[in-house]
Amino acid sequence: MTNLLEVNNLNICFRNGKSITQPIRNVNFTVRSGEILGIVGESGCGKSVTSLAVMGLLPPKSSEITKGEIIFNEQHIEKMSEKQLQNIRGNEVSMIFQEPMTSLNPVFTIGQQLMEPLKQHKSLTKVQRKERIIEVLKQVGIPRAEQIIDEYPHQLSGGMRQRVMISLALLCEPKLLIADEPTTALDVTIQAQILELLKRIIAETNMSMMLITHDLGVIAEMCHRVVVMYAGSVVEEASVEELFDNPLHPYTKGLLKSLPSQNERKSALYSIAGQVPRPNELGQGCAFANRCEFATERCLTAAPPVFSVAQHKAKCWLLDETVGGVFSE
Amino acid sequence: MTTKSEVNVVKGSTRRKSLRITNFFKKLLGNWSGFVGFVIIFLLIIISIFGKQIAPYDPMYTDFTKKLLPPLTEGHLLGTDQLGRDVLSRIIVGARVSVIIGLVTVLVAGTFGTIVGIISGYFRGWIDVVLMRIVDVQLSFPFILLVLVVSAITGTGLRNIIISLAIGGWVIFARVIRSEVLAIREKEFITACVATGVKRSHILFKHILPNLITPIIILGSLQIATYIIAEASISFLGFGVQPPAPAWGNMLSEGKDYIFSSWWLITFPGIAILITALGVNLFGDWLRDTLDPEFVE
Amino acid sequence: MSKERLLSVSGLKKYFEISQGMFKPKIVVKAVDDVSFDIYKGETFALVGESGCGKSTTGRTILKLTEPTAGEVLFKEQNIAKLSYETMRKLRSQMQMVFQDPYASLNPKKTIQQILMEPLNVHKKFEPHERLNKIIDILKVVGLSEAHLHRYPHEFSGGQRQRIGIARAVILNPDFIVADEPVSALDVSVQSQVINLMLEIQKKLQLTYLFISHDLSVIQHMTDRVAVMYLGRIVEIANTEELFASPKHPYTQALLSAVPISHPKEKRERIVLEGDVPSPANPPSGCTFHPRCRFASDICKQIAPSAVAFSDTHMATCHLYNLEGEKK
Amino acid sequence: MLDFVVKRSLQVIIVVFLALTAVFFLIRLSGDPTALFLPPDTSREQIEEYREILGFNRPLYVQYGEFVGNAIQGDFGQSLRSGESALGLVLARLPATFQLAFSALFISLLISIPLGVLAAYKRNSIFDRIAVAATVVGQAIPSFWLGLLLIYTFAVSFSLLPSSGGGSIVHLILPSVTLATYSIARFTRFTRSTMLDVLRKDYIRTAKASGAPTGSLVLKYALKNSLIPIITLVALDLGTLLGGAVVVEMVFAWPGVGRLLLQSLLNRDFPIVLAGVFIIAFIYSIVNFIADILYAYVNPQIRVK
Repeated sequence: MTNLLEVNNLNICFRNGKSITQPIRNVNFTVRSGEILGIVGESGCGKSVTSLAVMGLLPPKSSEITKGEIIFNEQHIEKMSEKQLQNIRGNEVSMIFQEPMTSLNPVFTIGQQLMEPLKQHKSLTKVQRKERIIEVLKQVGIPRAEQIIDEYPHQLSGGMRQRVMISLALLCEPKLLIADEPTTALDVTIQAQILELLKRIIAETNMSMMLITHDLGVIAEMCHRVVVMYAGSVVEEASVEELFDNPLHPYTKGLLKSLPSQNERKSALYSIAGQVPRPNELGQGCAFANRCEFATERCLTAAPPVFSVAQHKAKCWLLDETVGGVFSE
Repeated sequence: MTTKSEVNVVKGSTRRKSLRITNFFKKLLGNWSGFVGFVIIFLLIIISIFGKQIAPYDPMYTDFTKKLLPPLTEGHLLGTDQLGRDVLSRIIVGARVSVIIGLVTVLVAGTFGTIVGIISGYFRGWIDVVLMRIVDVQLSFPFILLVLVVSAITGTGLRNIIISLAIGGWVIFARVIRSEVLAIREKEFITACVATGVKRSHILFKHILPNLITPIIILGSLQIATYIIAEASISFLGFGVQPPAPAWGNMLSEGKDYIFSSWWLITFPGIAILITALGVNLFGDWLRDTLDPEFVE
Repeated sequence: MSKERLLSVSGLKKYFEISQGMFKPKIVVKAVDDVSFDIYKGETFALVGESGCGKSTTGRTILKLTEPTAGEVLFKEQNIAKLSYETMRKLRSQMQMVFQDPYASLNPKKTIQQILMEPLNVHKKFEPHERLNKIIDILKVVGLSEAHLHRYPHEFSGGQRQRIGIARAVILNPDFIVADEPVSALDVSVQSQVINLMLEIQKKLQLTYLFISHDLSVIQHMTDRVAVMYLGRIVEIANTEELFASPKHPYTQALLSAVPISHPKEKRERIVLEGDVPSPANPPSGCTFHPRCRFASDICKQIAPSAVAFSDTHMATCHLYNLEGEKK
Repeated sequence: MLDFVVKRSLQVIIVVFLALTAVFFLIRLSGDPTALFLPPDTSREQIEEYREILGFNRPLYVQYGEFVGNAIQGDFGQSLRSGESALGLVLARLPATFQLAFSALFISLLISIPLGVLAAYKRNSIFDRIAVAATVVGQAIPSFWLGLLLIYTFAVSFSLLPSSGGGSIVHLILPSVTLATYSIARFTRFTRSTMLDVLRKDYIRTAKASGAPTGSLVLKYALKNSLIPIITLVALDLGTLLGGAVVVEMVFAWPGVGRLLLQSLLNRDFPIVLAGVFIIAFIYSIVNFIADILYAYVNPQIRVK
């Protein structure tokens, strides 16, 4: 399988006035063609920032890629000009956002908004564009597609708007679809509809998907492989079965154990003590060390490297001793 | 145990208060325009208090032998007017009028408007409808024109000018404070108070009012400049402070008759108004940006 | 049932009127429409449903944070639905609330000490000189400390704020707490901490919870009985284990099947509901669920179903079982 | 829509009626106008005679009733000085005021919206900083003083433009620029901040993510969204503009309603004052009404409802 997207050693800095924070540190992962890669982590772990970086959508003045590379389809995203990025966005890489209620422009009709990427990237006649739009709207399961294109976003329900967002992303048949918490704002029955739809679309086309979520259930439901992020770095990467059956990093273990479904009813849930450190609280050692029940002296002083056990990677010193993981890089 | 914690309580609150004041100045020093505004206001207040002592000449002293002297002649830094009075001294002494007008009007209009806004927003119902209808009527009439009409009817003099400006100005406070009260009422922490069993009066005085202080301060500081300019305008038009008392507006009014010969008469009092309004606005903007960036007039 | 009844809701309705203009009739939104249930001492009773189903409004109406349009709420066998603000105010020391958004529900201008002191002052609980110690005690119970007394809400993380919200609710030692989505604004790892805290203080203070949530896995973990709501009505009530083991109402079945799996190898038959929840301003005729129901028949479009009991503890409102009953 | 028009028309009538009532009583309570325009040595009997003739000796409610009755028919009485119809005098001055106000509005919109958009687009650049500084100063300049400075510069020093009077385009330049300055500053500032707000919105990110070029993001998307609050502000500010027109008319001796109103105030010629108040309140209400319709037009969330 070839790699559609490679993120190598990515570091991103945010500037706020004089203070500089670094939310993304040494992030590595790949998305293979045709697969769904899940990125999971809690709020502030850097998963959304990473996805924006892949789109070249980081705020230009307050943020900077200080190190590393993002290679999409053999092109370096991080070196591209705004003009080049515009040609890729919505065309080869598309994105769906969390809030369907605010992600569509309230003063333009659905049709006008769906027209934009086609005008931008494809040379089609007006009639062809309209045909294509209706085709895609039907593909994402929108009834009355011919009428919907003349309606405004506020006339649609949340689930419908998210379908419109998906159709917007699919218009130009991208190679990679980035979905940033696509169902978090939706009700559980609507979430089921949307997840079903996304799964079907990925299966039908040769698209790859990067699914960003905080919900391990969504990961289990959708993904082939998973990257776990914590405090701005990747702590674990594995296939989805491997991750749920045999998590290596204590943070992943804790997350899985704290799910109510993994605990006996009415018993105290397993919980990870303490809180995620703020970016300015990060020291030399492992970012998870202050909450880790296995932390040793070494964890506090030195950041662990990546250890590999077959296809399974994790950043934890424990693997050095117990699993006998192979030190890589 | 008890005493120890009580000591802690006292210590804690005073420490926080002094911390807040130092923080305030730290933030102010970090912002160029806010700091400039603050310095202008500070100097203005000093000048308005000690004006008579600072002024090089008696602002009312007329000397026809020295009339219409251009700036920098015979010891008159900014020249003299048609009656030979020192322009600089008149500007310095005239500052007091602007400062008093600005501060007292904001106090009167702000207090009245805030009370109306709170009553309207808190009690709702028919009283809100009646009060807001009055506000609507008044807002259907330009502020400066209203002030002119009222001051033409009530007559001149500092007290009447303040009354006219306050009559024109209270509605803004009423409208803004009402919508703030409505917004705060809907906040979850007010529901939380009801759920705790807090008395209604207590909710109003201990929970809603403290959250109004910030918008009142911001709005008040931004309104002061409006009042100062309005006073200058009505004095210029002859409805405000009457000559020979020095005020920036009527200095310009008198000066405009000499526009062909003596440019300084129409220049310096205007610059004084400009700097004052600028200082107040800069400081007000800074206050808004620091205290509540979401605040809308 | 030998259990003691703490709260009884019957025929509760909350309608909101929306004005459309001078010449048009007002729209009536039936946020809560004829809801009845009992809550027993010491249990955790859950209201579950999707957004707009009226579960939060039910919770707030029970506490009289909004006035009910009709119906009775018996708290310790006293009808509180018609009480004046002042009489109700005094009763509030026995019934408290935990809110979803721990930041919005704490006054940003008050320190933690002031926030926690207020309920004690209002209800004149404990001697004045004891109150501060009581506050420090409760802070320790919820996992905070004396050092936090003089801080403001914005200085805390989401999980800590929710601890403060819980401390405020339990400091008066109430009997009954309405918890409106108390953990849904929190991250996974913090969520479990707060759930544990709630379970722990329930045991310690013998609390009764009305737990409102859309998160089925949390409900399954920590509640005793569940009522499922759809468009302002209760469609099914059962013991939690019973409900998750054998849901009866087609909506409950679809809702449970929509929950994402917890392990990639898990296989689940999914009932995907078509379309969206209709507007509560204009609910469908008959059974309000019929446009989305895979079993809907003609009768469902015309007549609203009545409750069918499957056991002492399990009932659902659906024609499906009425019809079967008739056939049998 | 019909509902809306009826409701708003009723509102206009109520507002204008209440404004007139308030001014009527203020004027009457402030004293008897008779004495003010008769020579100071007029005898008591003569004053009484005049009061009789003008009807000022009757009870206040009778006078008010009569005033309302006449006003409904469009009769605001005669000028106490010239004896001409008060409303007629005001209406005759109206075109001049409209000329001034609308050319000022035109100038300010023409300058401020592109300026605000550009400043927002080039946020934090030197251009932006200068624009923001200029708006801060522009909002602090008293218009009458700016008028004096312009007269001094263009009429006195260079003799390029006439300093006062009306009647031609050339006469219009200085007064309308003076009047426009405050609005330019205010609208520019508002356009800039609204644009910055809109550019931060999720739906702009969506458009960006589908490859929209920056130019169309700003001009096509964000500007249309910004127009809603901008129209609201402009409508609200028309009152300020009309008020400012009064002051500017005095500075430039522009023959408009404002100047007439002020002179009448100084002369205590109250029928004219009342007629002027009526016209200004009426126009202002109508303008707000139009703004609401425009607002509904650009905002589909209101239109479709």
